[in-house]
Formats: sequence, structure tokens, C-alpha cells
Amino acid sequence: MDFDFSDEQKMFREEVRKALARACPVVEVRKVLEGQGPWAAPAWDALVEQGVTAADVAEEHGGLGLSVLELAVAAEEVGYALAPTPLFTSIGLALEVVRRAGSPAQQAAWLPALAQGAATATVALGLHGVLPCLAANGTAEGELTAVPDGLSAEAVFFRALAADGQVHWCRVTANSAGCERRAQDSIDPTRPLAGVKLRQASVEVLAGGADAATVLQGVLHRGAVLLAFEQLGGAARALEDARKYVLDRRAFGKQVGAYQAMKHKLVDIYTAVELARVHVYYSAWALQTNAPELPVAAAGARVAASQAYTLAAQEGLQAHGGFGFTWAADCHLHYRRARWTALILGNVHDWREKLVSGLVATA
Amino acid sequence: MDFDFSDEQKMFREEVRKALARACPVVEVRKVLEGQGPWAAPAWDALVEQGVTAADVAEEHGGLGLSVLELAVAAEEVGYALAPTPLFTSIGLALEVVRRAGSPAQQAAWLPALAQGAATATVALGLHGVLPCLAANGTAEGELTAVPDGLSAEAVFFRALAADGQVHWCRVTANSAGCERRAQDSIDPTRPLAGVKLRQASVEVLAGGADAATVLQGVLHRGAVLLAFEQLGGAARALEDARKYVLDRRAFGKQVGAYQAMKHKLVDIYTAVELARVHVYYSAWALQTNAPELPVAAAGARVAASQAYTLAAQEGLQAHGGFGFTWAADCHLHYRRARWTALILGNVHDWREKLVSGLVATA
Amino acid sequence: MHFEDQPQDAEYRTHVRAWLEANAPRKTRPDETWGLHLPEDDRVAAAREWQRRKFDAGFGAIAFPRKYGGAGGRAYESAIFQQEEANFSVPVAFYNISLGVCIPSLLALARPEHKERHVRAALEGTEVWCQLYSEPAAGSDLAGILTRAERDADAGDFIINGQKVWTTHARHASWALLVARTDASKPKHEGLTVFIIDMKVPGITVRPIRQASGEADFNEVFLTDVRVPAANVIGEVDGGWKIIVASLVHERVSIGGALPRDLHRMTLEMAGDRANTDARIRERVADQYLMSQGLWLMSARALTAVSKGQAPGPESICAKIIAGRFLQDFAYFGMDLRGSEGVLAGRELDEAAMTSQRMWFGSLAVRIAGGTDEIVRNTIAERVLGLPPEVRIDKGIPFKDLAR
Amino acid sequence: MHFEDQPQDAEYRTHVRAWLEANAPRKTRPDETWGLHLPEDDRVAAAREWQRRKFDAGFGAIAFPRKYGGAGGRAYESAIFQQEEANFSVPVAFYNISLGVCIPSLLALARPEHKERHVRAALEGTEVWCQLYSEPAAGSDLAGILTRAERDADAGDFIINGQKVWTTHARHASWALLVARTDASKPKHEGLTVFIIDMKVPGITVRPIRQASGEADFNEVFLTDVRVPAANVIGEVDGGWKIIVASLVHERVSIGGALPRDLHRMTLEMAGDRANTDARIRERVADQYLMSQGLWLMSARALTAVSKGQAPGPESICAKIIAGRFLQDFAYFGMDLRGSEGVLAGRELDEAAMTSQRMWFGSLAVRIAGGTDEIVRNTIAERVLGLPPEVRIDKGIPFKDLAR
Repeated sequence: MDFDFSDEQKMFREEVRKALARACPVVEVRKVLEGQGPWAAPAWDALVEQGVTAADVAEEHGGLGLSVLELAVAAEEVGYALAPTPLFTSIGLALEVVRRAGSPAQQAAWLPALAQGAATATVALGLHGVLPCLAANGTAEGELTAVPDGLSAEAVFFRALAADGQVHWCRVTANSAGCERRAQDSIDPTRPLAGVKLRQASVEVLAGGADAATVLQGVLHRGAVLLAFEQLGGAARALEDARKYVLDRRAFGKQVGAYQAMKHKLVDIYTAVELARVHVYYSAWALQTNAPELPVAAAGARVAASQAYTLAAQEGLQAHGGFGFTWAADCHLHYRRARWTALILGNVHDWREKLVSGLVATA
Repeated sequence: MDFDFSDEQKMFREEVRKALARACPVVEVRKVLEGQGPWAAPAWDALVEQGVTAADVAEEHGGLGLSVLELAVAAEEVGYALAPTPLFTSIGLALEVVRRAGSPAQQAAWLPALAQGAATATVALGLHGVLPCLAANGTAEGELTAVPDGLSAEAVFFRALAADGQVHWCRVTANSAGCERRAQDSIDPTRPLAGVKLRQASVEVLAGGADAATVLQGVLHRGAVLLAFEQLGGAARALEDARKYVLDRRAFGKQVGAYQAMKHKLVDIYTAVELARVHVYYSAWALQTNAPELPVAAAGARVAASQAYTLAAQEGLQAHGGFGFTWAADCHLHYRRARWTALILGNVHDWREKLVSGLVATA
Repeated sequence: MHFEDQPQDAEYRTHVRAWLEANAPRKTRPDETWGLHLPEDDRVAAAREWQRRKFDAGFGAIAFPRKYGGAGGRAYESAIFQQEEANFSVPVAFYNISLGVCIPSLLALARPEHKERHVRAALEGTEVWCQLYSEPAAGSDLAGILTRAERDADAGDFIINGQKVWTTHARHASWALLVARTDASKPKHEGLTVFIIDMKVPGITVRPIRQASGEADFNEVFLTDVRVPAANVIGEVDGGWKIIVASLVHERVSIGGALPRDLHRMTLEMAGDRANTDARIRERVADQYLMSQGLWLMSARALTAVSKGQAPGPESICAKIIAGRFLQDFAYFGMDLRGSEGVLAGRELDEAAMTSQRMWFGSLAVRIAGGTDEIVRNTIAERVLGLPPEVRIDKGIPFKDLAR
Repeated sequence: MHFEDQPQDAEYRTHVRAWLEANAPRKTRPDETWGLHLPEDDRVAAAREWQRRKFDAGFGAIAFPRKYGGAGGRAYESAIFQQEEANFSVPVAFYNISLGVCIPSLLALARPEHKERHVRAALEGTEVWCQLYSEPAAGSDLAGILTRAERDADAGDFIINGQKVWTTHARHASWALLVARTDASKPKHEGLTVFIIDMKVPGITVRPIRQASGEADFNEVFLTDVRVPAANVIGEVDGGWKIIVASLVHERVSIGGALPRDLHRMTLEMAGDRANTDARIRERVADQYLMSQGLWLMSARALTAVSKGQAPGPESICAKIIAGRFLQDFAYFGMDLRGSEGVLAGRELDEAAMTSQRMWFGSLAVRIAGGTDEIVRNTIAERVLGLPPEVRIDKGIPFKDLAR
């Protein structure tokens, strides 16, 4: 039994934490919040430099050939730093679409640029509404909505429905003819969104031959696990911020942190975070080993981490009192991020449902 | 607007409270808990004497011709005193079956005895499993389970299925041939249960001509409202007991009630109780006026009161610490009663379901 | 027990309703909020105009004394008007602080000449009041006021220096009630004084506070050598604490009790078909009904007391806690219903999404403003349940000697 | 990261499993509880017999020193044995206090002659120990001990008078660790002393405590002029508090961490077909999985630390709170599933109903025993999060002068 990260992985995490502390103080997060750029460039550069983007990519595709565990601990640090980067969309989702649905040639063409951070891509998951149509001439017609990092990504992957009823994974280049993008306001402006209109847009069909639904499943599992690491990091940070505040702030002659109601509130957050932590770590193990437990473990991580981050953000803000309700406090960054991450892959009902389906299937 | 009981009703409640305080101290409750008798006879006698059993029965049937509001406030006091009596089964349920399903002759025959407490009856609601069969010769065959006060009641009302597929309300006399009763252990021994086996038991079919399902609905609404009053009284008592204990008990040199965690725990109970209180009172209004809101109001009262009593019993016990976990403390009386009352008419999911059905129907 | 008006109240309600029908458009849906998309100055101008019209018709100051232009009516009539007004698309809430908190304090405690000077203009709505109580270091611990008022011995005036926060309508107010510390050598609660401040005098700077949501409904107010005549003291010098306590009661009641009756209809509407098909959504609808209908019933209970000339029961303090919880759940519910599209800002979606997201932030304010959930729980524990107060380590110590 | 044993651990596990297979029947279902329907004396006899057999095979005292008959193994081997033993229908838990709390205290602090006299007999299981710490007025505030130990100057013995509660196995214990107040003129924590007590000496009366559930798993113990030689003091006279603190740590860890791995399978089984058809039930199954699997994963994390010779992380203190919540939810869930028949006592229904109802009461004990939820939260707040301790008003004051 070794339910822990290795010393090397912990050291890697420590390096990423230090790099993000330098490259992405909150002032950088707030620049993105105020609309200055699609992400915090120094944070993204730091991740690329630390090898995070290349971590779990095979060496033949320009990666480091490490495991998803390295990527996971880095995602936890991204969440902790609140760093606005395209790590989740480009490395968490798009890269996995290419690996699972792309032909060897497509993988060879696209993976190195993604792994090296030279280009970014995103995925329109299309969990709601109708899929775009794929015409025989290789063009697509339709709309994609709420695509994360959709305005800045150089390519968007999505599923489209061909005339024969088959669903295919496709890639559209951002500035190509017939692909019109517009910014959509996000509840968390540090996680920007876009709407994409496809009008006879030339697309490239991913030709690896994998079943589109199976690919989606795999991408969702990886996405859920990596996002859960971000949520875990964010929740730990929200707790840490609240702890600092209640130690600093005084009321009625005492530190606010000396009041039992406040102590117990923070302990309830801590308990939720530690409960989430073990599920999140477990999901990384399941993802890395492609264990039969993966569907349950990924769903468990997503639900527990969404709940922990929601509680930490909401009650951490409450612990700040009136100051927590100001723009100047960082509390709303967590309040927004917690909600955004809890929704982007489908809500907590959807994932409880997946969890129980998995449990029943393996009962 | 007058969302309150009248001064007369409040005075009536006060009389009932005093009478029960005299007739039913906890030692009487514990006698029933330990199996000494089916109910606390002094408490029942007091209710009869105060006119509670006759309150909302028409004068022509030997009643006082008051409203169900008087019965309701008395039920709240019964819950407060934890008094083991057949009020809920005999007056809450059985009397209503007779009124709704009985012919004029049956009403005239049975109501006066019930109203005057000279006899008691109960209802096997049959919310689960199969109904007994009603043969053409007027005998019934089948089993009734978890019948509250089923061993002591002189008559049991139940629904039975005739050969033509019609459901009829029937009455079986307790000691008649073919009616075999046995005690069933209850999670709350102060609310005893019985199983009833009907083997060619002679029964009397209720001949008022009302639709059996409509009668059941009406009986359930009345039962839910009156039980919610009992739950409300019980919850208020559990809170009061906890409050007394934490004022009395000291730890680390302070009254336990001076600790903020304990203060807030009791406030959370208080808030739940007061939220339940308005729903419970509202349901009494809806019942009394037979308002279109009755299905929603009765369900709202039942859910809110079940939740409040559950919280008050559970966390009130926790507030007592180790002493709360002993047989000698009264906490387990509430812990048992809260669960019993939350389940006997169907669980909280069932009633949330009824609530929303009602809301949707009137939207 | 009934929910109908007494005959005289029914008559009054008919009268009110007729006037409203003649003077304002009905809301198209219960959650419609007037003026959401208007610039602030337009909203303020419209609110002033609406108050003036109500005042002229006898509805602007229903329960205030006739002497100052009020209608001399019962509190219950005032409640009837509010209930009916809530069905119309008109600017409400702008005068909550003015008429709900400041003027009642003046009426109770100010000198006759102040009442003469101020009350009518406030009731008409031409002069708006704000409340300069909270400070950065005096939030939950409201008596921790650092703003100083020092007496200029020559002129007999007070000179005021300090900073206030969370001031509603400071930009639009003509007058304010301000609390300042007049004697720091007394214990915390004993050296405070309440003043009437002319918001137009030199030395007052108003700056909007940007909230978590990005909006700015409140202000901070900086006071630098603001000169106030001694005649503007309300009550006694160093006797301000009891005035503050009285006004807090008004404030908490008004924050907790302001939800429309059929809010659960909105929950249902938001859920759409899933209120029929999805048992998990149905459970959340039921839970929200219990809170929103419960709040309405609690206010009905309080109103019943008011209609009988009694004070509302202590249970009405719980309403603020329930309201905060309800609004937060309501917001999460509305956002969850969108699934992965719930990440879109409301304006990308529809009116309902905007409402949920407004509540998503608004509920934070309800849980903090006018006493946090934790402070309200303390209050209920101590005043209603009679549990012992916190051990107070700052009791009896001169304010200037307290650790900060 | 992996959940397999290291080679040496795998080997040990194989060895353990083979021995268990040869010596005990496997459970037929994960929640099977051994001996539920046996009379207490039979259960105790069987537990003694089972400990003796384990001891003889080298599994009775795996991580205890060889000197006293222990196997001198690693804590991790002990954990492996417990995991495997949990799959068999055998009496467990009877020696938890003896071997989990009392003997480790003796080994750490007692004199050599006490260790020689007591440890082997305890490890073999022939002599059982109990803990006489809690008192009616010393629960959460464990240092509030009223039991007095007064020195008989002539004999050099101590004379002990007082009352203890919540004592597990007091009827079957040969020996006890007892804490008594030896100096009431010192502050609360400073005048306490821990003694070894022979449970057979005159003056000791054991009476079962009837619990909320009607069962009696604990006892109260009355001590009247019980004479103890001064040689039986553990550690220093008046230095008992640190021994108590050390033993509490053992106790809390053992109460929190004892759930089987696949408890969510039971939740699923209870739900039956409704785990497929009822979305509301499915949500509750998911919530219970998160707690029960989370507890298992937390213990896996703690075991990982133990296997590396480290102490478990501070997060493991949370386990007790989660366990209490899980068991209470689990019980309510099982009872709710029965609908209106849930009012029947389990024995009228089936094994699953009995399990839910056992947990219905058992969860109460988990939330109170060995530190209430509230005390555990204080501990986490202060020791893990570093938040300030409660203001202690009893600090430095002689115990005899404290208000009670």
C-alpha cells in the first residue's frame, strides 16, 4: 500500500508551487478578471517551462513521458494559485481528444505543439443541445456555446453528426473561414468562454477510428480528475485565506478566529477538503492505472471536490464578513471559480448519477 | 389577516398543557416504554375530560362541535408531554374514516363512543403491500402490519379489495373470530404496534358510499396535520430539555450553554422549530377551511415538522453529551418518537413528492 | 385563524389598490425588479418622483404623525400598502434607510426643532437620509467606532474625523445620522455620540465600494475635519449606544422580511419540465417551498401581531437566517439547472438566469449585512433562548486601552 | 501510488490469511457482526479463547516487544492482520481498551516490575484491563476529576473514593488504570495521579449503565475506601495529566478508523431495486459512498504513513466526525427505505433493519464517546488549523476553589 505521491512527484509539485507563486500573484489573476488577456501569460509560461504541459505526453510526441500524476499535482497548484491558464482545456481536454480520436499522423502533427505549449486548443463538450452537422464535403454547420478558452484557443475540437448518423470528432482552426467566434461573458471572467458559429466551416475529422462516445467518456474522466485537482487546490487556498483573515481580524476584543462558531466553520471546511483530497488522489490512481474503478473514482472526486470547493468558497467568504463581500477581497475569485468548476463538466446531480451507475455496474 | 389561534383556543391549549403536566409526568411515559400498558391511562383520561377527544365532533354525535383547531393545539401538547395516548389513531385517523366513509347509521353508532373516549379504534393505512381481500359473504382475509395501537384498539379500520376490484373501507372488531392480533415491537415502545391476521374475519363494510381512495387522502391529510402538531410539540420540548441541560451542566469552568457551538446548535434547532411552526399552523387553517391549499399545506407541515423534530431530538441528545446516551435521560424518548412520527405516514421523500405534486397541480 | 383582511383593512386595501392601478403599471412576473437596466441617477430621480406622488396621495408616510405630513395611520396599513405595492413595477427600497431607520430615530430622540426642520422633507422624499455607523474596524463589533468627534471649545462645535463604510445612498443623501467617539477614556459602549450631519458640508468625500459582484450599491465615506454644531447631537453626548441598538432592530427586521409571497412559483417556473420529471429537482423545489412559503407565513404571523398592536414574536429574528439560506439555495438551484451552460453569465442566457445570478451575490449580502448569520445566532441564543453571553474581555476597560 | 502490498507485506498477508482460513469461518456478508445473539458471558469467553489462539500463533500482540511475548513486528503488520481478521466471523474489539490503550501506557510509563507483572498476561488475554477515567462531572472536561486519592500516612497506601462512568468491560477486567485527584489545592490539571488498580479488591462496585438503546455496553464503577499501594502509581504523583492525554490519542484513533472497506456495498444492497429506479435514493447512495469510501481512503493514507514508519497526518482526526455522520445517515437511510414499516423494530423485519437500527443508536455513541464532535472540532481548530484556544477561566486556580 502506498496511497501517496512519490517523493519526486512531491518535489515536482513544490517546484510548480514556487514557480506559480512567483509568476502568478493575485494581481495577475485580477488582470484577467478585468479583461486584460485570455489568461495569465506568466503563469502559463511557468507551467510550460516546468514541463507541466508536456508531463504525461509520450516522448515520441515531444513530451516528458511522465505520468498523469505529475500533471495532477500541478493542476492542484494551478487551482491553489487561482492561475488563469488554458491547462485544463488544452492539456486536460484537447490533448486527450487527439490521443484518443486522432490518427497516428494527426497525433504526430498536433501533440508536440500542445505539449510544448506552443499552441493551445480546446474542446466544446456539447453536453447540451444539438451537435453540429458534418457535411460530406468536410464542412460543418452549427453552433457551439460556452466553450472554455474558446476565443483564445487555436483549434476547437467538437463532435459533429454526419448524414449517416455517425458522430465524429472534428477539429476546426480558430481563424478559418466559416468559423466565427465571439466572447461570451462568464460567471468567472478568469475562465473565459466563447460561442462558436460554424457556417460551412472546413473541419478536419479525427481519423483514429475510435468510437466518438467512448472518446468523450475518456475525455470526461480525465477532465473530471484534473479539474478536481484544481478544485482541491482552490478549496485549500480559500481555507488558508479565511484562516489568515480570522487570525488577523478582531471583534469584541478577541481575534475572530477565537470564536467557536468560526473555529468550527473552518473545521467543517477542513473536513470537507480532506475528505475530497482522498477521493481526488484516488481518482488520479484510477486514471493512471486505467482501473475498473475509474468511472466511480472520477465521479467521486468530482462530486467531493465540487462540494468542498463550494463550501470553502462560500463559507470562507462568510468568515471574512463585510470585507469578503468587496471586490478587493479575493473571496469572490473563489466563489466564482468554485461555481464555474462545479458546472463546466455537468452539475453535481449528473456526476452523482454517474457515480451510482458505476457502483451498480460493479456491484 | 389573523394568522394565530384565538384567545379561547390558546386558553384551551393552556388547560390541556396543565392537565397533561399533572396527569402525565415522564414517569408515566416510561411506564409505557417499559411495557406497562398500551398507553398512559391518566393522560388519556385527562384528554377525554378536557374534551379533546370530542372537540371537533358534531354535537349530534356527542361531540363539542368545536373546530379541528382545538384538536390541533391539544395534539401539540400531547407531543410536548410525550404522552402515550391513542389520540392520533382513534381521533386523528379512525374517527375521520367513520365520518368520511361511514353511513349515517354507522356514524351515529360509532362516533359518540370514540368522541367520548369510551372506545378507541385505529386504522391500518396499508400504504405498503397488498390489501386484504373482501369476500362476498362479508368476511376478510389478509394481513395488516405495523398497525399503531393495533393491540389495544377495539376496532381496526382498513381497506379491503373485493372480487369486483372495488376497494372498500371495512371495520373489524378486535376480539371477533378470525381476527388474530399480536404485538409487534416498535422503535418507539411508547407508540405500540400490532400485526393483525384476518382469517375469514367478519367485517362490517363502511356504507357511506364515498370513494375509498378519496377517503384515504382525506384521512392522510388530517393525520399529517395532527401528527405535525405532535411533532412540533415534541420538538419544542426536546429543545427546552436541551436548553435546561446546557444551562445546568458545566465544563471547563463555564456553563456548557455559554459555548458558541452549543448556542448556535440550539439556535439552529429553534429556527427549524419556528419554521415548522408556521407551516404546521398553516396546515391547520387549510384543514379547517378545507382550502385548495390543503394538500400542499399538509405535506409542508409534515416535512417541516419531521425535519424539525429529527434535528431537535438528534442534536438535543448530542447537546447532553454522554448523559444523553443513557436510558435515564429523556433524550432517547424524543429520538425514538421523532423517527416513529417521521415514518408512520410514509417518509419524507413521499411527502416532499406530495408537496410538489400539489404545487405543480395548482401552478 | 384566517388570511383575509378585517373589514376596515379590506376597505383600505381596495383604496390602495385602486390608487396603484391608476398610478403605476402592474408587474408582468412576480420577480420583476424595477429599473434594473437604468443608470443609477435615473433610478434615483424616479424614486424621488414616486415617493412625492405617494406622499401627495397620503401613502408616502402612512404610519407617521399627521403633524409632519404623515397619514397618522396604523403600522398595519403601511404593511398593506407595501404588500400591494410589491405587485407593481415601481421604484421601492430607496427610502428604506431614510424612513425605516433614520426618521424613526429622529422622531424618538431628537429635539423638537430638528423634527420640525427635517421630518416633513424626509417624508416627502425631497431630502434623503443615510446612516454613517459601520466602519472598517467596526462591523460585527459595531461599538468599536474609531471615528472621533472632538469639541472645539471656542466655537462649541464638534470636529469629526474618520472613515465609514457600507453606506447606502450616501451619494444622494442630504443628511446623515453619524456615530462618533466623543470620549475614548470611557469603556467602548459609553463614549459614543450620534450626530445629524449635513452631507453637503466640506470635508466629506463619498466613494463607491465595488462589491464582489462588480456592482457598487454601497459607499465608503471619508470625514476630514467635518464641523458639526453641538446642537446637532441626538440624545445625550456619550449616550449614542442606545440609539444605535434601537436602529439596528429596525434594520434587521427590514432586511429579513422582504420576500414576495409566491417566490416558490419562480422556483417551479425555473425548473420547467424537470419539476415534473426529475425527482431530484422535485426535492429541491420542495425544500425551497418550505423556506420561501415559511418566510411568507412568518411575516404573516408578525403582521398579525402588528395588526393587533403587538410587537412581532421573537421568532421573527430567525427570518433573516432563513432568507439568506433560501436565496443562496435558490441561486445554486437556478444555476445547477443549466448544467454546463450554467457557467455563462446571465446576460448570455435569459431573465431567469440573471435573477439566479443576482441572488447568487445578493444572498451573500443578506447573510452579512445588518448582522452576520453568526451575530444573529448569538442574538437569538442570548435574547430568545436565554443562554449566557460570551465572556466579554473588553468590559469596563477604557476604549483607548483596548488591544486592536 | 498503489494499493498493493510491498513484497514483504504481501507475504505476511498470505501467511495471516492462511492462518485465519484454517482457524475461523469467513463472514457471509461484510456487515456480519459476530456474536450478536450470544449472552455476554459467552461472548467474553469466546473473545478470551480467540485472543489466546492468536497469541499462540504470534498474532495476538504483533507490534508488541518480544520480551513480553509480543511478535516484535511492525505496526503495519498489525494493521494487515486487522484488515484480514475483519473478513472473518470472530470476536474482535474486546481487547481494544486493554491492548490499544492501557498496555501502551504501561509500556511507556510504568516501572519495570509492573511491566514484568502485567504485560504478558494482558497480551495473552488472560488478564483484561479497563480504564477508570471518565466521571459524571468529568466528560468533555476530563480534568474535572472528583475522585479523591488520599494518602494513608501510616501504611504509605492511597485510599480512593469516587465514581467512574462509561467503563467498558469493567465486569470482566482484572486490572484498571484509574485517575484520581491527589491534590485539590493545585490547579485542575496538576493534582491528578494515575494508578494501577486491582479490580478484585474490596470497595469496588460495578453496575451496568443502561443506554438509550436499552442495551448495557458500559458500566459505572463506584469506589469506596479502595486501598492502593503507593507502588501502583504510574509516572509521577500529581503528574497524571500527560498520561491521560497520551491515552486519549489512542482512543480517538481507534474509535474513528474502524469501518470495513466496502460498506457502500451494504448501502446499495439495502436500497435494492430503488438503487436503479429512484433518483432520490441514488443521490443518497452517492453521498454515503463518498463518506464510507472516503473513510477507507483516509485510513489507507494513514496506513501508508505507518508503513513508512511515520505518524498519520493530522487529517485523520477528521475521520471520527465523518464516521459519526456516515453512520447516522446510513441508519436514517435504511429506516427511510422501509417507509411506514420503518416504525417496526428490526427484529420484526430482517437482518438489514437490525443493522440500520443498531447504527441508529451506535452513531450516537460514535459522536459522543472519546470526545464529542464539538470537542474534536475544537481540537482540529486549535492543533491543526492553529486557531486560538478558548479563553480559559479556570486556569491557575486551585481546583477546590473552582465553581461547580
